[in-house]
Order: sequence, then structure tokens, then C-alpha cells
Amino acid sequence: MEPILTVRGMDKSFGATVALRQVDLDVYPGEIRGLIGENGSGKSTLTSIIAGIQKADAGEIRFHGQPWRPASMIDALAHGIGMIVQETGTIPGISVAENLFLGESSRFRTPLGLVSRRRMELEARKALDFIHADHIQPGMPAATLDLQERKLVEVAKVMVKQPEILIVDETTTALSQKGRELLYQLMNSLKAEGKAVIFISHDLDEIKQVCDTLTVLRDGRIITHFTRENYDDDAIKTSMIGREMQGDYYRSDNEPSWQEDVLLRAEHLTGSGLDDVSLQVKAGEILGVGGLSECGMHALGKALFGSAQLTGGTVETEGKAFSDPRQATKLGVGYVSKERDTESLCQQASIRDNIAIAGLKHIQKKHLILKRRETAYVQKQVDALSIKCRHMEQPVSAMSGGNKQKVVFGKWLGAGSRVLILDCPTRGVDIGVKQSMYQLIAQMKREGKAILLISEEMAELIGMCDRLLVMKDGAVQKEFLRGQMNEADIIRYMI
Amino acid sequence: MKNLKRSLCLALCLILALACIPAMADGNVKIGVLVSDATSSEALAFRAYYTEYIAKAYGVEFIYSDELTDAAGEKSAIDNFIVNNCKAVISFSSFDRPAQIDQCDAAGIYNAVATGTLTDEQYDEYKDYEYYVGAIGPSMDIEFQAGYDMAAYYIDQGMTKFGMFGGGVPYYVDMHIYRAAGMLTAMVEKGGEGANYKGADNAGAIIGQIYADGGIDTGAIGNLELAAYVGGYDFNDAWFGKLSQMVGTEGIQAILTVGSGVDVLGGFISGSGVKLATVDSFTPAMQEAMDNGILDYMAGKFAASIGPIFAATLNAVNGQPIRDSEGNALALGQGYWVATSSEQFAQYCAVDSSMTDPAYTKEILDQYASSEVSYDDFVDFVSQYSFDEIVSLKK
Amino acid sequence: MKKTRLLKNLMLSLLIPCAVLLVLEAMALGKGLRLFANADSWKLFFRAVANVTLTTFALSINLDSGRFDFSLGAVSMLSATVAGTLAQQWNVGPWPMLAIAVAVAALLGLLHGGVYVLTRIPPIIVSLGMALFYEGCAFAFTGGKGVSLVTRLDIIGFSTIGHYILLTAVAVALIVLLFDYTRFGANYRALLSGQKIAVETGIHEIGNALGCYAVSGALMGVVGFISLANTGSQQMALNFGSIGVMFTAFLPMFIGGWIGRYINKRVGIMLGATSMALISLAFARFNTASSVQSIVSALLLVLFLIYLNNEFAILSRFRKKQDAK
Amino acid sequence: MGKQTIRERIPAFASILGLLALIAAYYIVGLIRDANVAYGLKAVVNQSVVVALVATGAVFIYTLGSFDISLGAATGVSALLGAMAYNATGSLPVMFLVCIGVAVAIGFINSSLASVFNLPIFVTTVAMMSVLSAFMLILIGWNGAGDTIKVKARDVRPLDNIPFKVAVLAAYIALCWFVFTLLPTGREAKFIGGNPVCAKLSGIDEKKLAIIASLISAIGIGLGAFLTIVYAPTLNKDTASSIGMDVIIAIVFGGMPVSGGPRSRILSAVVGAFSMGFLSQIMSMLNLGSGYGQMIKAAIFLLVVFIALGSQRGKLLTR
Repeated sequence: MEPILTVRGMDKSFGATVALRQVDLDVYPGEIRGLIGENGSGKSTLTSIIAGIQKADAGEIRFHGQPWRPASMIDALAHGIGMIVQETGTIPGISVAENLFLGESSRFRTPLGLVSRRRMELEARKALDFIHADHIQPGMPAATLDLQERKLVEVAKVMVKQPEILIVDETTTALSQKGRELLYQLMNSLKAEGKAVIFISHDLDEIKQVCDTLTVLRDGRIITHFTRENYDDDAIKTSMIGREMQGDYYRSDNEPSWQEDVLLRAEHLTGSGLDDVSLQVKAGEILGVGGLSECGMHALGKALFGSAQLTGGTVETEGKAFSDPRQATKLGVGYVSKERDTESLCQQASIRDNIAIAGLKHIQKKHLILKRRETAYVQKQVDALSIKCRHMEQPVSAMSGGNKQKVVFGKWLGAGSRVLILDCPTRGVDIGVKQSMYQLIAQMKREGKAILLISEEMAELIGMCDRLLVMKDGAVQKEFLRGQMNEADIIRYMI
Repeated sequence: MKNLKRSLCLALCLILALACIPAMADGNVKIGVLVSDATSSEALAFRAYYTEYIAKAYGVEFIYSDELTDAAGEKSAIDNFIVNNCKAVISFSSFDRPAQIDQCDAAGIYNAVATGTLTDEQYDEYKDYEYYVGAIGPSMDIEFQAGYDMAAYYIDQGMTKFGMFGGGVPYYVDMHIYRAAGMLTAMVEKGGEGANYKGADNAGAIIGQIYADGGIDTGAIGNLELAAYVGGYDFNDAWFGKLSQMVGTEGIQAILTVGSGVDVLGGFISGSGVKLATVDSFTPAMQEAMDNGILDYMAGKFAASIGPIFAATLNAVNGQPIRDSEGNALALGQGYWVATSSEQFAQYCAVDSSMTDPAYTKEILDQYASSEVSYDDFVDFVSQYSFDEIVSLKK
Repeated sequence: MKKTRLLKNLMLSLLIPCAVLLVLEAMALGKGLRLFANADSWKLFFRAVANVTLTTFALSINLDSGRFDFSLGAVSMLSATVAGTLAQQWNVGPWPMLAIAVAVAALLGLLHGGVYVLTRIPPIIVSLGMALFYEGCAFAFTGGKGVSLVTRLDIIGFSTIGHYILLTAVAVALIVLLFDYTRFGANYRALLSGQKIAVETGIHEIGNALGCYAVSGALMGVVGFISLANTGSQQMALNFGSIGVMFTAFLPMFIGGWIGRYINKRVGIMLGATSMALISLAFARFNTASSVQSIVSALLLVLFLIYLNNEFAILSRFRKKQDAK
Repeated sequence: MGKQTIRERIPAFASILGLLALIAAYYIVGLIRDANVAYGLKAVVNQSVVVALVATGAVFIYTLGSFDISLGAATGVSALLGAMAYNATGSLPVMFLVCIGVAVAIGFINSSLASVFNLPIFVTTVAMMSVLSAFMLILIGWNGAGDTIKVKARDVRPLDNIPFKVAVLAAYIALCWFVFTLLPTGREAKFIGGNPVCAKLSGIDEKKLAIIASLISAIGIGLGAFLTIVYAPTLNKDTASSIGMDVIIAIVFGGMPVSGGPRSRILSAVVGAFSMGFLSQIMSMLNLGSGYGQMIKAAIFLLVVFIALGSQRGKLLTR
């Protein structure tokens, strides 16, 4: 069979960073091709070049045997390759219809040269119906949609063009089970029509379930391919990280355990989507919180750090109540946000600044901050967490997701936090780093810290927690203890 | 990195290239000019006279300051003149006259005051300073008189209802306050029995009242009426509205302005039948306004009126300062020309066109910019500033 | 249902201008005056509406996209200067002069945008540099004299209520069409809140930004023309003397933003400008001293901002009180 | 762990290179124009010191990502009240304290208005600027001595010398540097400027910092006001009015991003203020006339900023 798409010898670098080197790839009609690799391995770069978002430095792409050089994403989409991007791809300030036909408004030009909104909205209605998103109105401003609905708009935007190749980049993290199933269905129908799908995900289980073939990238190179028949977790992981996984992935013990003192206690938290939530975390305990993305668990994380607008309830650590992040920090509570890039880090600032910021009072000596002490403080975290960098003055914006997350951890560990609220700490982090983070969390448990782990990844929760709270609609539905957790039960309480 | 270097080189080359153009004219005596107004027609006429006529005629280079807004600016500008090795400073800026004289004296460069005069106390303090050339220009009395004459001109024609534009009155600009006070005084004096302005019935009291209020109130003054008043230079919608409202005031006959009347009111006056009087300068734009009946009365300095102060400064720079018998610096008054018709205005302009044939030509100034000139001759020369006297001087 | 909502929106849109009108008229009556006493008052009002509306458009086009523009005043000054001088030299009437002003101003805007796009200096800094540059240009162009057209009755005579209404209406209509019903407008709005996504999708940001600067410039060309035709003279300004114009557009922009929740945003701006014009008219009618004017305007700006930024809290407190009753 | 390479450090020094280029140009032009170059250096110090003081303090505000346009008017009001206080008491220390006190009061009003009511600082300061300018006029009216408020020149002359001014500037810079680098304040401020959400979630008290920043900058304004009186003891309604814009330009000239954040530096203000001083000397030596002079000045300003920025050609336009 002839491939629809061939990539030969593609190179791409950003400044000194090489993102892709000599990549060759063939995509055949009727296949769902998985792309997998650690963060920074080049998956997104490769697909974004194919989809016309950026240009390669060298190499050739052929689509249906013809040279493929799209001028832009729109151009690519118009000619048969569409991509649903990893980040939010809708623009909040304009309507759903305008998002669907972004950059193509001239299609609806009236004889006077104006854009006909009516016609645009009619077309948009059709596009939304096509993916069965009946509840979304084309005239609504995109800002009023929730995350999942916005993703669906993106899906509709691509699907309405009936692409020959659909690229899906980490889209499913934003979708509920229902949304995912819808997307899988669309992918399968494309497959049935003899078109192709390139599917990127971090979730190994998902990718194995969905994809027929799997291509592994590492450091900008294609490492190997797997077909459904020879899927093997260990082999895939090994090829992704380039070495065999050493030691445990999650915790090794299988019994719940904790110490006596309660380090974090919350009573009757209400507001910001929470409905009377009470909980406590003891020293040396990992308390997991799981649920669907909108179940209120992320708001709970913020509320426990004092940064959510609540209408009622109290939070205290070691008997001292607090109601804002400043007091929380002072009392030794740390918070790792789900939005790493926008909430946990100052992107233009250096590694040094980002790590030192929460621990200034530890660095201070007679109220002064001396550079030497600061350097030592930061160096300690850099070493302890083996943060990969050339020097600590490097801005964090240039680092990979996993390394960035380590910086965030370093910030709170250095500050001596005894309570850590971790909201999706391994989101967008590759397997190698993930493993080291799990080990780190386990070590923090051993050190007697209280850890609240909020996660959308079931395996991670089951693998790490002593206790697990399952949330739905802002309230805790069910508590599980370590050893009694199984996926099917948990999901039952989630939905 | 390469980019950076290239840009840096470019910047340097640019500056050097620029530096070479004016550098051609080097070797001349440099005189610094302090200005607090760079855009009024009077200031521009003065500037043209110096830079287009005098500079060429006498081979001097004038270095103008930026438009100054405060005493600190004056001080910085004089510093810049000193850096440029200017031999003298002619000042049209009056935020802090004594400080200017002190600074120039300390630096050993001459200082001359080209608008207004020093107060009596100030003059007593500085008259024997070696580097103080003196002052030639309208004194506050002359400013007062200019306002008085303007108002009297219309009252004597039998007009009774006036509007007034106060310019810098709200900012306590002395010159404008004295002109406005002159107008009010004329109204009080000619307004019949018991006429007064807010209870004040003499020049001193009226001046005091304006300083106290920072503005001027409308109302009847005897049998005359000041029906509208606008002050300031806000240049916003409300301010323009006030101006047009003033022109539209029921029954108003003439609007007296302390300055720049045509610029701020000209557009509203056209076709309204209201007479406009102002203090400004003899420029083509004003001539046109007068030709078209927009401007009815103008008191103004002729552009070359600043010729004598230049002559005095040049003498000082050349080592022969003009001093009176006791060695005191100049303190001479100089008044306005008044035009009330197009023809008169045209005559004035014919005598004083700053580029080619100014009122004070090089030939005339040469008689006074020389070592032989005596104090009395000079005083006599400056005092002949009226139009007729200048015409006869030119002959 | 739809009709009542439309009506409600319309009423809310007119709330601020009407309230301002009522308050000011009451104050005027208290002083024994009428706000609209004669033709002059109406003229002042409509001129202010035109000026403020156009200036606010010019400011908000770029400011909404995060591009501060200190050069608005300088563009209006320079374009009016060039247009006025040429009108004088070529002896052309107000309409050609308006066309020249708009064309020159659009070019100035384009140049400003070009410098920004080429150098990638943050827009606020570019605008500072361009403000200085244009002030210098205007000064050099006329030798500092500025322009005087007081004797040009044809141009001065342009300042009529009808023309002001016409200019405002045309400007509002064009801006609404351009930003809400064209491809340029669609792209503009996409770039506004989703710069990265829009650019990655293939929208040409540079072209759009240049267009915005040109449109913003053209609007300031009209403003410059209106003010020159009104007074007959254009004064020069140096050393940032021209930037004050920008500050006058903030309050109408915020008011317009609030009104824009209930009606088309650009129409909202026009209604905001109408409110400001009423206030200007009141200042003129009451002959308010300029220092009082600036303090009052500043207080209004701060008070409105306090309301806007604490709307949620204020409204919920208000509701609680209502509930308590 | 490695160190930063020289290339990575260049952006931090670009503005100093710009200053050096201007100084070089100053000497070259001075040579060609036969100017009194040594006196010019003194003039630069005299003219730049007030802007340098106010701008150095303003760095704190700019670091937070705020933009204050009322600095000039605040300096003016402080100077006027300082002068009035001196005339009432005849005491220089009183004048000094009033200058600082008034500036601190204004800064406090500004920052608390902004932080209590969550107002955008820029617009608040636009309003503040017009209130303060109007207030200056009112003060002059109250003072009732014509269009100026005067302090006797000979009373302040002993202080009007370069060593004193440089000492004041140095002391203030030292204070700012101390607060900026040796106390947590500076780091926290940079963090707020860089990412306010993250700063809040790192336990930084934004409102407290906004107030500290405006108080520190108020000290600079007060010192600037004091030195304004010392430099030119006759004050009027426009005294210090140009400082507001000069400060913005100085900070930009000094290579600090106007958006603040982690790349903010205290020294930017001084470097920028002196760059402006030299540029204005060069312009005055070239004697180009107001219009052309200002055009060239604008062009050089943009050029220097362009150089200092280096080449940051992203895919998106900067905002």
C-alpha cells in the first residue's frame, strides 16, 4: 500500500536546541498512528510542521505523493491535513462560529465585501451537528464554553473539512469519558473511510487501546515502531526513555500508612464549586483526590491553599487557621498548581529566582539575602532533584515540562513545606521524570510530610495514595483505602 | 550580536554626519537665546529676525533653547550655552531673572533681558554686575497701558458690552494680568459714576484683585458690562466651547484679548460681527486676519524691536558695554505699535519684514553696535520706537 | 421574549448618557441656566461627540490589543498641519482638505505601525518615540508657525452641527462595519484575545496590526481636521505637549466598554463619548475654571473605575441590602 | 554547574554600551563644535540628577509591572509645598521633610487607591496627574506671590553643588539597591511583575509590595523635589512637569523592560537618565532647531532602545 504521507530527513531546531533530526515517517491510509515519546522528544514539533503551524529547516514532506508545503494551519486544513492542538485552540473573545471559521471569514463574503454572520452561523451549525455537539450554539462567545466544549469546537473545526489526515495532539486530557468516546468514534470513522489519524498521547493505556501502530520518538529522532500485535509496556517505556526503568515506578508497599498528627484539616469548605468538603491529611500520608476534570478537585486544591473565593469553611494546619496563600506559605503549606506555566512559575525568571522565591526567609541571614547563601540554597535543590540545566541563571521558559515541574517542587521543598498540595504534578511530564517524581513523593511521605495528590490519572492515584477521595459535583462521594482501590469501582463513583 | 554592532556603528555614523553639517558655520560668536515660547507668531518673528537676518548680517550664531517651562529649564539651558562657549545670553524667558543673571555672571558670559524688565529692587541689585547688559522691552507699566488703550479705544467708540480672553491670567502670568488690569481700569475710569470692578476702582486695587482671584469675574462695571470671560490655554472641547459661547454672547460688541486672540478666537469670530482686539505681532497671518475683518485692533511689537538689545549685547561681547555715567546697566522701555486698520497694518509690515528689510537694518544698528556709541545716544535711539520715528530713522 | 430583552438592552445602553444629561440639566436649572441654550451649545455638544468618539475609537483599536499609543495627539496635529498648509497652498476647500488629513494621518499611522513591526520594540515605547518624532515633524514642517486658516471662511464654515453629525455617523458606521463585518475585523477580533492561536492558524498579524495603526491614524486625521476647521488655527506642541489627547479618551472608553455589554461595542463607545460631550458642555455652560475641570474629570474617571473594578462586590452588597428589606 | 556565557550576559549590558556610545559621540561632537566638554559633564550631572533620583525610585513601581505617569506632577507638588514650608519656617530640614512627607503621602494615596479598589495603576495615575497639576495651580494661588513660589536663592546655594547632589543620588541608589537585592522586597517585586498569579500562589503579598514600592519611589520623588528647589529655587506651575515623561524614557533608555518583571534593574534608571543627559547635550551642541532636533532625538531614542533590546524576533508581535 502507498502511504498518504511521507516525511523524509526532516530537521528542525530552535536556536541551540535541536528539536528534530533526520526524521522519516510514513502514514498509511486507514491507520491510526500513535506518536509517543517523552516531553521534548519532538512529537508536537513534527506534527505541527505537518499541520502547517511552523516550517522545517530541512527535509521533505509528501502528501499523496505531491510535495507538501502548507503556508499555514488553514492552508493545510484546506488541503486535507487538520490538527487539534494540545493547548486550547479556541479564542475566547469571539463566537463559536468565528472560531470554527477562523481565518476563513472571506468564505462568507457578501457581494458588498462584508462578512455574512448569518451564513457563517448556519455553516457552523452544520459543522457542530456533524460531530453531534448539538448543545453548542454557534452564536455563543467561546468564552462562555467550558474546556471540553471548547475542545469539541476545535474538533468540529477540523472535522468539517473532512481531512485526509487528522492529527490529535494530547487532546483527550481535556475531555471527559463521553467526549473521548466521541472523538474515538470520529477517528474510527475516518479510519473506516480509508483516511488516517496521527494520535499523540501521554497515556500509554489510551494509546495502546486506540492506535494500530505506534511510533516512538526520543530526542528528536524516530526510535522504533510497534504494531498492535507486539505492544509491550516495558519495551515501549524503555524505548521512550532510552534505558531500562530502574526500581519502582510507583510506591512499592501495598498497605496504607501514616503518622498520628494531622497536618492539614479542612472543615465544610463551600463555594467556588465546592459543596461542604471536609478532610484531613496526616503526617506521612498521601491523600489522593480523583474525579472528572470538572468535579471540583482542582478548586479544592486552591481552597486548601487559601486562594479560592469561598463562602464558608475553614482550613488549618497544625491547629493554625489560614485563609490566604501568604499565611499558608508562612505556615509551611506549599501548592503545586495544575497550570504549571501560568501559575507555578515565572517564565522569564531564572531557575534561581523561581526556586528561591518561596524560601527567602530561610535564605535571609539577619534579614539580608546574600547571593552566596542563595546560590547554595538553590544549588541544593537543583542537585537534590537533579534538575537539568547549564546554570541556574537560565530562564525556566526554555526548559522541558518535567524539568520545570522539578523547579516547582524545589521551590516548595526548599521552603521546608510540611504540607504539599499537588495538583496534577505529573501532567505533561514524561515517563522518566514521572518515575523520579513518584519516588520523590514517596520520599516526602517517608520524611513525614502530608501530601494531597490531586490527579486525573487513575493509575497514578492507585499507585501512590494511602487514601483516595473520589469527588463528583463538588462533593466527596467515596473514600478508598490503599489496597482496596480498583479502577472500576472508582470510576463508578466518579460518574 | 552582529546586528547589535551594526546598529551601534550606524548610530555613531549618524551622529557624526549630523555634527558635521552645522560645524561648517563654526568660528562665529555664539549667542544663546532663552525662550519660554517657541511657537507664538511673535516668538517666531523674533526668531526669524535673529537667525535669518542678524546672524547673517553680523556673522553670529544663535543657539536657541528648547521651549522652557520653568526656572530649572532656564538654568539647564544656560549651562548648555556655557558648554557651547556662547559669549552671551539673550533672554526671552522670565521664570527666574535674577538666577539667570547670577549664573551668567558666575560663568563670565553676558546676559541681556529682551522682554519685560527687572523690578526696581532687582535692578538695584544687578545694575552694576559686570556681565549684566541690561533690559530693553515693555515694562509692566507699558503692558498695563497696552491693555488700557485697547479697552479705551472701544469704549470711546461708544461700545458698552465686552468679552475678555485672559490667556495666562489663571496661571498668574504677570504680563497678562497687567494687560487685563489695564483693560478693567479703562472700563472703571470710563464707566461713569461709581464704576468699579469688584469694589476696586484704581489700577493698584484691580491688579491686587486679579492676583487674589486668579481669574476675572464678569458683570457690570458702571454703565459698561464685561459680559464674558475665558482664561487659560486648555485646548479641550469645553474650553473651545467657552470661547465660541463668548463670541455668541447676546449683544457683545468687542472681545479684548491679552494675547493670541486670532489663534484662539479667529475661527469663531469670522462672520459674527464681533470686533476682536489683541496683542500680537506683525505677521502675514495677522495681516490677513485684519484684511478679512477678523482682527480689528492689534497692539504688537515689530519683529526687529529686539535689534537694540542685540546691539547692546554685541557691544558688551566686543568689550564696550553701554553703561550710564554711574556704570549701571541698561533699563529701557519699549512700547507697542498699534494698528486699527488693514492699511496701517500693511504700512507697518512694509517697514518691518524680518527676512530682508527689517525695521532695524544692519545699517541702523551699526551706528549703535560700535565702540563710539554713548549711553545717551543709545537711550535716545531705543526711545524712538514708534512707527513714524522708525520710518524717519530708516531714511 | 427577544423583544423585551432588546428593549432592556437598549435602556441599559442609554442609562449612562441619560443619567448624565438629567443630572447636568438639573444642575443647570439650579444655576438658572439651560444646558442647551442656543445653537452654539448644540454645536459644541456635537463637536465634542465627534471628537471624543473618534479619539476613543483611535485609542481603543490599539489599546484593546495591548498596544498603548501616546502618539494620537501628535498624529492629529501633524496631519491637520499638513492638510491645512496644503489647503492654503492649493486653495482647496474643506472636503479635499479632510481627505488630505485622513490620508496623511493614515500614512503616519502606517509608518508608526511599520516601525513597531520592524523593530519589535514594545508598542508603548514606539509610540513615545513616534509622538516626539511627529511633533518635531509638524514643527519643522511649518517652521513652528503652525497653521492659520482663520480667514478661510469656506473651511471655518465647515463647522456645522450637520457636518459633525455626518462625520460621527459615518465614522461609527464604518468602524462597526470594518470591525464587526469584514474579514479584517474578524481577524482583528481573533488576534485580540487569541494572538497565538490566530497567528498559528494562519492569520497575518503584521498586516492586521498595520491596518489598525492606519485606521487609528485616519481617525485622528479627522479629529485634527475638525479641530483645525473649528478654530482656524493649529498650534504646535513639543516635548510630549501633544499626548494629553490620549488621556481624554480613557473615561469614554471605559464607559463605552460597560455600555458595550448591552449593545454593539463601538456604538457603546459613541454613547460613552456622548456622555463626555455633555460633561464638556456643562463645563462650558457653567464656565468652570480649568483646574476644577481637571479635578472633576479625574474624579469621575476614578469613581467609574472603582465601580467597574468592584462591580461584583458593589452589586452583591446592594442586593443583600435589597434582600434585607 | 556552568556559568553564564558572555553572550548570555550581553543584554544586561547593552544599555551601558548605549551610554558609552553616547558619551563617545558627546566627546566627538564636542571636539568638532569646540565645546567646553568638561563643563558639559557637570551640566549633565546637574540636569540628570533629579530624573535619576525619581527614575531610580520608579524602578520599583515599574518592576511590579505598573506604569506611573504622575511622577512629574508629584515631584512638582512636593517641591511647591516644600518651598512654602521653607518660606514659613526658614528651615532647610523642614523643607526636606515636607518634600519627602508630601511625596510619601501622594504615593500612599496612589497605591492604596489602586490596591483597595483594585484599580489599574496606570489609569489611576493619569487621574492623579491631572489632579496634582491642578493642585499646583491652586497652591500658587494660595501662595499669592504672582506666578511663582520662590525660595531665596542664597539660602539653598550652599547645597547647589555636584558633590552634594551626587552624594544624595548615591545614597538613594544604595538604599534602593539594598532593598532591591538584599531584602526580599526586590525579588518579590520582580516576581509580581513577571507573573502576578504565580507570585500570589507563592505567598507574596501583592498589596503590601505595591505600597512599599510606592513609598520607596516616593522617597525618590521627595529627594528629587528637594534637589529641584536647590537647583532652581523659583518654582511655577510647570516645575518638574517634564519629569513624568523623562522618567519613562530614562527607564527604557536604561534597558529595563517597561513591563517590569525579572529583568528589572535598579541601575537602569541611572544609566538611562545619564544617557538622556548626554543626548540632550549632543542635541544642544548640534543646534538643529526645535523641530529637527526633536526628530533626531526621537530617532536616536528608538535606535538606542532597539539596540538595547537586541534581536527578539518572535513569531508574535510584542504587546
